[in-house]
Amino acid sequence: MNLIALVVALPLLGAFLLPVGARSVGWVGRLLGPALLLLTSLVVIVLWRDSGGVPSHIELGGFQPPLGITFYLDQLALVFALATSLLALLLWPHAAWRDARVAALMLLMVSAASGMALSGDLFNLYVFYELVSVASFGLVAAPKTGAALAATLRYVIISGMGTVMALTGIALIYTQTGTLNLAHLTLLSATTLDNTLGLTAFVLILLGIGVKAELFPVNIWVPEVYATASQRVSALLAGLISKLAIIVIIRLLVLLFPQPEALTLLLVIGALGVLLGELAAWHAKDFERMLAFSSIGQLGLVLMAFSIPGQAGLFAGLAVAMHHLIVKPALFVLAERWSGGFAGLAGAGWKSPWAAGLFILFALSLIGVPPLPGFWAKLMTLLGLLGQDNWIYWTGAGIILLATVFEANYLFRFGLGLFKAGSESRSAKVPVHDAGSLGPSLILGAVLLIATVMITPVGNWLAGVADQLADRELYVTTVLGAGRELP
Amino acid sequence: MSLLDALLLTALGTLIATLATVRTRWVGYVASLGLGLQLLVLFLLAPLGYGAPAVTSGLAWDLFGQPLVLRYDAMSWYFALITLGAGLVSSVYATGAWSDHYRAAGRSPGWLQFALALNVFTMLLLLASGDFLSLFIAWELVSWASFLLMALAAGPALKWSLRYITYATAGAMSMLAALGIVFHLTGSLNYADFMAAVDQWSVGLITLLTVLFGAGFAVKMGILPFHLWQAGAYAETPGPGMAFLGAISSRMGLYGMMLVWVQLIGLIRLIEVHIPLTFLSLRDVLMWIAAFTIILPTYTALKQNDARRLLAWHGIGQGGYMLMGILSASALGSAGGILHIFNYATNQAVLLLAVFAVVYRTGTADLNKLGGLFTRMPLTFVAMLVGIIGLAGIPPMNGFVSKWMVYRSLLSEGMPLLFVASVIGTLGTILSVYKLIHNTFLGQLRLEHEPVQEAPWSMVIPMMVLALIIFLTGFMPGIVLDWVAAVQAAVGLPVLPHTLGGVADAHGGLDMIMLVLVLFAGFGVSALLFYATGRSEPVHQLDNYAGGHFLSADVRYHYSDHFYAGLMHRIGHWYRGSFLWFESVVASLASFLAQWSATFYRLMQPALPMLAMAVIVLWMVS
Amino acid sequence: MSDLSKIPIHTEKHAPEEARTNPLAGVFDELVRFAQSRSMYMLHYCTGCGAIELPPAMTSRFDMERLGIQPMVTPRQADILLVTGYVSVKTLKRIILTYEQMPSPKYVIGICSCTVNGGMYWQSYATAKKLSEYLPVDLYIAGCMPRPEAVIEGMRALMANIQSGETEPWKDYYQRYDYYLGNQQHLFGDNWQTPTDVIGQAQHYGLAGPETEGEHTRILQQYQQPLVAHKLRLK
Amino acid sequence: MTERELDTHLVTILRELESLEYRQTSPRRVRIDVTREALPGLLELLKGRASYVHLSAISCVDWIEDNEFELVYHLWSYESNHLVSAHTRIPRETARYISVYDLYKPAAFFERDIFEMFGVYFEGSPHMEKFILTEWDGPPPMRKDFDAEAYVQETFNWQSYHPDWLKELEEEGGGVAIRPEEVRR
Amino acid sequence: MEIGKRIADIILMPIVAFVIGLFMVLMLRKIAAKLQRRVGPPFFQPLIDIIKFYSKTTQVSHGLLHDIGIIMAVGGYLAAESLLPVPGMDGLSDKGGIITLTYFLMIPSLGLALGVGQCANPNGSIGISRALTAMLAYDIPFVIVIFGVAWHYGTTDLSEMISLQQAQGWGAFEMPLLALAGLFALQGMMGKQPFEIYVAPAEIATGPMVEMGGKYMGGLFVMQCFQLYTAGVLYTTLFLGGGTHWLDFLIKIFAVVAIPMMIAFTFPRYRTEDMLRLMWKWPVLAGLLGIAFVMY
Repeated sequence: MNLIALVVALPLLGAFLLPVGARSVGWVGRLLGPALLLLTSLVVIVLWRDSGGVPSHIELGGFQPPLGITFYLDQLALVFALATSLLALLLWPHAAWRDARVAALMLLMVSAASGMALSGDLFNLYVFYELVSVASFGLVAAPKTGAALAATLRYVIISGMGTVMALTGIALIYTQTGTLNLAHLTLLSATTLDNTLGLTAFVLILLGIGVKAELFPVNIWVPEVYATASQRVSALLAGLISKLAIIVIIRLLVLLFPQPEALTLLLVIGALGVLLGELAAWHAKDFERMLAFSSIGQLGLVLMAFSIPGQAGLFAGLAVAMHHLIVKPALFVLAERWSGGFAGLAGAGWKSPWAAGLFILFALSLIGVPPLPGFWAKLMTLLGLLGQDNWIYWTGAGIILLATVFEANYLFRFGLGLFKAGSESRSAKVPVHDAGSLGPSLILGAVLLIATVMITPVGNWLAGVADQLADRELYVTTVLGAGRELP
Repeated sequence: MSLLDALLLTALGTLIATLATVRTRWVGYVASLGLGLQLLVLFLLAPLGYGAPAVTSGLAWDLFGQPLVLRYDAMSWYFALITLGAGLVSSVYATGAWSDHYRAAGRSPGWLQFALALNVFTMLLLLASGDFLSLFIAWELVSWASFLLMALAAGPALKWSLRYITYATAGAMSMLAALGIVFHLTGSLNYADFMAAVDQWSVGLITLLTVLFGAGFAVKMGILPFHLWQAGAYAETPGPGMAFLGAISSRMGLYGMMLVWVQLIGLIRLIEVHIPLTFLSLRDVLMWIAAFTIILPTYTALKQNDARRLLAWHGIGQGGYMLMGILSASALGSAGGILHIFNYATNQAVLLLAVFAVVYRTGTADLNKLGGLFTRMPLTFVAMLVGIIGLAGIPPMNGFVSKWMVYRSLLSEGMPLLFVASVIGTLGTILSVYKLIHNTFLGQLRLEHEPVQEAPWSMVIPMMVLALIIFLTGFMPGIVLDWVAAVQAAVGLPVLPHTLGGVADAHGGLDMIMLVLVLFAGFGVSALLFYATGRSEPVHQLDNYAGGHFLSADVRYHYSDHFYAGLMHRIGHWYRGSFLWFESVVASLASFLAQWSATFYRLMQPALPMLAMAVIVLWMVS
Repeated sequence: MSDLSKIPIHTEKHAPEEARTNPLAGVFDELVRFAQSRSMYMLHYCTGCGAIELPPAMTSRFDMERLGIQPMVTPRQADILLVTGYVSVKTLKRIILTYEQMPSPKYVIGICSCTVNGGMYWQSYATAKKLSEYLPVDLYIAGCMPRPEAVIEGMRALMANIQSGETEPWKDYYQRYDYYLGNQQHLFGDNWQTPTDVIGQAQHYGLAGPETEGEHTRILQQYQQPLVAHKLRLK
Repeated sequence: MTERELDTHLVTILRELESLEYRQTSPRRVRIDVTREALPGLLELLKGRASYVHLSAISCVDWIEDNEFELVYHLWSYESNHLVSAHTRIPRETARYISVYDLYKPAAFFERDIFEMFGVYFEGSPHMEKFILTEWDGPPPMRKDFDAEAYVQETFNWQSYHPDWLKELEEEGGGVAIRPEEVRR
Repeated sequence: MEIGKRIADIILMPIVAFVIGLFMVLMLRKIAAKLQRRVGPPFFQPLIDIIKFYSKTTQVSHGLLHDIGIIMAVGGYLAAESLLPVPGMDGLSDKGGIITLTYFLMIPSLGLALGVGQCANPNGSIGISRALTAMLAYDIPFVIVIFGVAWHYGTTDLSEMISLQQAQGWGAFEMPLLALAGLFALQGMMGKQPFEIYVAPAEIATGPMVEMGGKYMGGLFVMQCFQLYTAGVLYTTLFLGGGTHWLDFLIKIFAVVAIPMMIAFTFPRYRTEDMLRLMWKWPVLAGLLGIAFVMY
């Protein structure tokens, strides 16, 4: 059972050994990273098969639960751990092959990310979150262009402030409850955290971790960073890391703060994120910024989905999150060759039809055109939102609908621009996609199509994950063992 | 494996076969064969058109707890018949000579056939929708399929198809909102629960649902506030694609309206809903929208100089007739509206095919660059003549029967202003269709059009078949009226007692057989009188009276530009393009918001969000 | 020149008519000639100064409508072409074009002495002197602008001619087209042509005589290929 | 402004032009003979300083004996209701003269007319082409050396009515309307 | 018998219509003459004109469609006559009501329009575009009148209207405003002076008739007779109780037709836009008021 620790430990170890190994033996530096990732994903798959769907938990270092570091392995955590390593493997940056330091940072980020997914301890979560931030600073600054450095500076300032707020939030909780173990906290939360103080703590943590989850007030850094960083890094950040941050928030929300105000807060922030994100994307002038703003919008949508009370909300949120996890990285990979303003890309569709076809597939799924999974996710969200008798939820649904119209317009303005038959489109300088650059997108596109065909099994599996996530007693009993009744 | 499954599977099969052969030369034949097969299967379903109970499909599956049911009733059979008819004709038209011409122009007819087959498949799916979820899914598929068909001809078509898809997504989103509200109220998405629960709902809720569903369908149908995209988008679609779109694609919106407004909500409820401060009921408001939809597009069509634009604008206008007929809720009126769907589909298809035959031969559809093609393209002229007589609603053709019914019902229902409005629409149609046929076929034949030949047989045969259908259903409207009666029964409207010749009514009925016979008797007698009195000698077009002036072939004396100058002097200043202005206001508002939100991300100092957070925290703590 | 009656008036005799092509005319020839004489439509084309006498002839004092004569605007609807006043060479071209556009049986009345022998413009280089060289003229009404009574008298004489039906000069234009074309070419030059295919019409209605084709028509064919109507064709 | 002051006013103005002949032909009419080169100057002077803004006509006289054409410009002043006719002589063979179109727009029509009828070519006149005599390709008909009657006799055989009393008259040299003694030899 | 009677009606009615039409044309020209203090044409002049046109030797045609146009024009009216009930003969009036008749009257104008279009003469095309605009102008008041009348009698069948009027008195007394609007529409339908801009002889050389000679012009003269007859009979059927026996029927239709003829020859010709303004202002107002009275 405790093989799971390897998932975090091995990449960490690799991260530190890599610079040494690379200097002595050339090929070690290049291949160590992907090999480790392959190993960890194998471990997770094996563990998943053994656990057979039942959540379990392990303590590191033999300490009893309320004290030591605990990992909680339910379906959600395992999925995201697997997703982390697989996506990192798929989107291994080109720079990482050459530069040992970038590879080390990548391994560090992967280990911290999977740690965030698995850990059941509040402070532990904070540590892993901090590690991920640091690693992402290094990766974003890798291109060393002026713009990249400036964007990273803003990003560092905002992340710093975010982590400070998260820390104060955690401290507040600690003062109230005296413990940091999530299971123990869930037991105490009913009594101690159910007041405004608890809510403030939640807000602080929300905004702290929200920086990475691109939530409304704190996502100012997103467009600049994604536009200047290398496309694969921004794919990882937008696709993977932001989802993990949201998972952490949701886990806290479900376990510690079941109050309705928290949900409405999430809804409001999500709605503002969607509205501003989509509007800005409609106004964007080049492909990466459009994708950046679109990811802000999509994450706002994820947040609104999670804000639906009860299991339906979790299910809708997970559906939208998983869908975004697949689509956004693929679009960023497309951006590798199609970077820059729209004018330069006029007619690029004729030169690389496969890439254009993929773009249209992903665009359709983002907008929510029926057979594709994007539609089911958005449908569940909307039905959930419209199911509440509260006018805020209905306005939220309205905003989503309005945003979809803008989304359709700007995505297909770009899509049709690809097929503009202008004279300059035939010229040589229009970027062309070859098989190498399309690899990850093709794989993700295939995953999307498979999901479309097997929509019901995937749907039922996701419902199972959502049930597990919503079940607080299951969490407490597995971590603290039976006998501790839940207040 | 019911017949409905067979139909859907053949449609899917045609789609795949067309996709497989998209690069080859005989993709047209494959597509036409497939569509022909589908029509055959539809004929096997024919009892539906004569009152048989609905046929449900075997392959039902449920998603996330919502059962998806596919079933065909008389209404869907009727619409499917028109869809497949229009699809077959367009696909046959697109094979053969036209496809070589299209390929020579540097585009691939294979993708056009594929888009046509895709459109037909998605429309058959839409017609089979048994509950709200499958309705919405199929609706999205239909709008995206027609988007593909519109965007095929790159160039200006891209701009117009983008505009279409923005309107269509907005419409779909309003339908999705309505879907959500229905799900919230009834807990499920199938029709039975909706019809059961609709009684208890408040007036406001029914109006909201009617408006939301209506907006979605109105966008596709091109009803007034949402009609701006249709003319340009249809005009830019390549040849037979436009004939298909013009004939049936926008009528899917009408199918939706009949399904939701008439069958589910029921017109009686629409009549009961009174708009405060006015004496109008909701139905009256919708009828007035239909009335304005008849007048405004028709008089915009009058000013168009491109034949395709002119006919596309008429598509919107005639849609108003159908809506007016159906909303009149009387047996005669609704039968007129439903019959007009069939009639107008045939008229629009034959007119568009004729226009594209002219474009095939002369290279342009601009009415100021054509003229005198009667002697060079007589069969195309006959097709267009039959089409314009049908479109204008003049006796021997089928257009007259449905328009007569709509007028007769408006008259017996006692709605004078609506009656006058629709007559103004008809007169506008007559004026603009004459401009179409005059500028294209009559008048001076230009020098460069002397060597023009008749369109190839692969294009003339579909036109002649359609012209024959128009005349036959005009001569014996009873054929179609049986299907219409079945549709009325299926949708819950009062059924119209009818004979083969038309409508037998004590206070002024209609018997087309006798009237057409008398008409042709009259023509026979006058022909006899004409040909018995001396031989006439055809003279050259330059041997013309021009006040003593010697006409010469190089001087263009064909009157075509600014055709109704007198009328335009009077109503010219009434064209203010207020809808275009309104659309630009909305667009500029949206772009202003977008600009503001973009600057929000660029200029914002990191400190401000922190400040905001601090404020929230303090507010929380206090 | 004391006694005007002694001056003999020049009249020309023409060949007897051939078989008619119009079955209706064959049945009741008499009625048709009566109708043609009783309903003459006058072409509203004022070529010269004499036309000012026509309005009084039409309005209340003299009222031509009593005789069934109405002014018509286009040559297609008209029967009589009134050539009033001096015929300048430029106007003669338009007169010939209008004459050929009129459906036959058509009649020409030369009003005023200028059409007879050039009148007071006999010395002018620009006017055609004798109208009957270029068009078959039925009737002349002399006078340097004859009064309306004279015009109506002329009309009644024409009605009598039609009623009796023995002289039909309009056939002369088809039968001796070469002679007329020769005079016209002499005046307007060899490339003179009108859009009406007179020879085609003559053959179509069986009015062509031996002198229809001649060396003048050969000159015409050099400059103008006959304007044949656009045939309806499917290929 | 009475004739008296007008007369002196004109004289003072015209003093600037040399070789000018000035004669008062009637109370409201003055005739000025001027050389070929001075005429445009005179017109400009009259138009500019003496309000003769209206050029009512240009007429041409064919002095076949002196082998010259005489051009007469009829100018009218609305202010003083007074007419000036400026005469000048141009050689008959060359028959070319400068156009006054830039001073008086109507001159274009008069000059075209004279060009058609007399064959005098005006340089600078906008429409030096046939307008009225489109059908005529003979010599300019108004010239004295063109004998219209002879042309008519030759082109139109219009006299098919040719009784013997007419033939005698013609032997003595007369036509239908001119008695023999009046016939020019 | 019923079929036999109906066929007899269908054959007889056009002939009756043509004869009465001839006399109406004669009356038209006589009124014109008397107004201008002239003697006016002899008695059989309209018939003689038609015979002369048909007996022309050379008939100028501009192609097959030119011939078909004239055939449609005359044939359309022949068929339309069978819809107009006449004393003793009902023809097909029960098969198609007043709306059908309005549309049947459009066939001749469409046929004429096609024929004139084929003549490739600009005057003709301008004439046709003005004729269609004129139709647009006078059809709106005419349609309002139809609605009012049909709503008042509750039927669109003309013969039923006549029987109703016999019972409850003439339509003109019960619907004075509609009768007034009907007169305006009648003036437009006659195609005579105030509203005949499309046949303006001086301006566009009689518009559509510019290339019509011989039997083509003869056909249009026949059409003119039918046009006057139809206008007269339709107005009497709607407002003056229609024909029960021949004498008062003839008096009524000649009186009805005389009024617009009087107006025709005392008024100059309206321009197209002024005709539209006139036709859409007063008759429409009167008609709508009439409907308001009739319905409520």
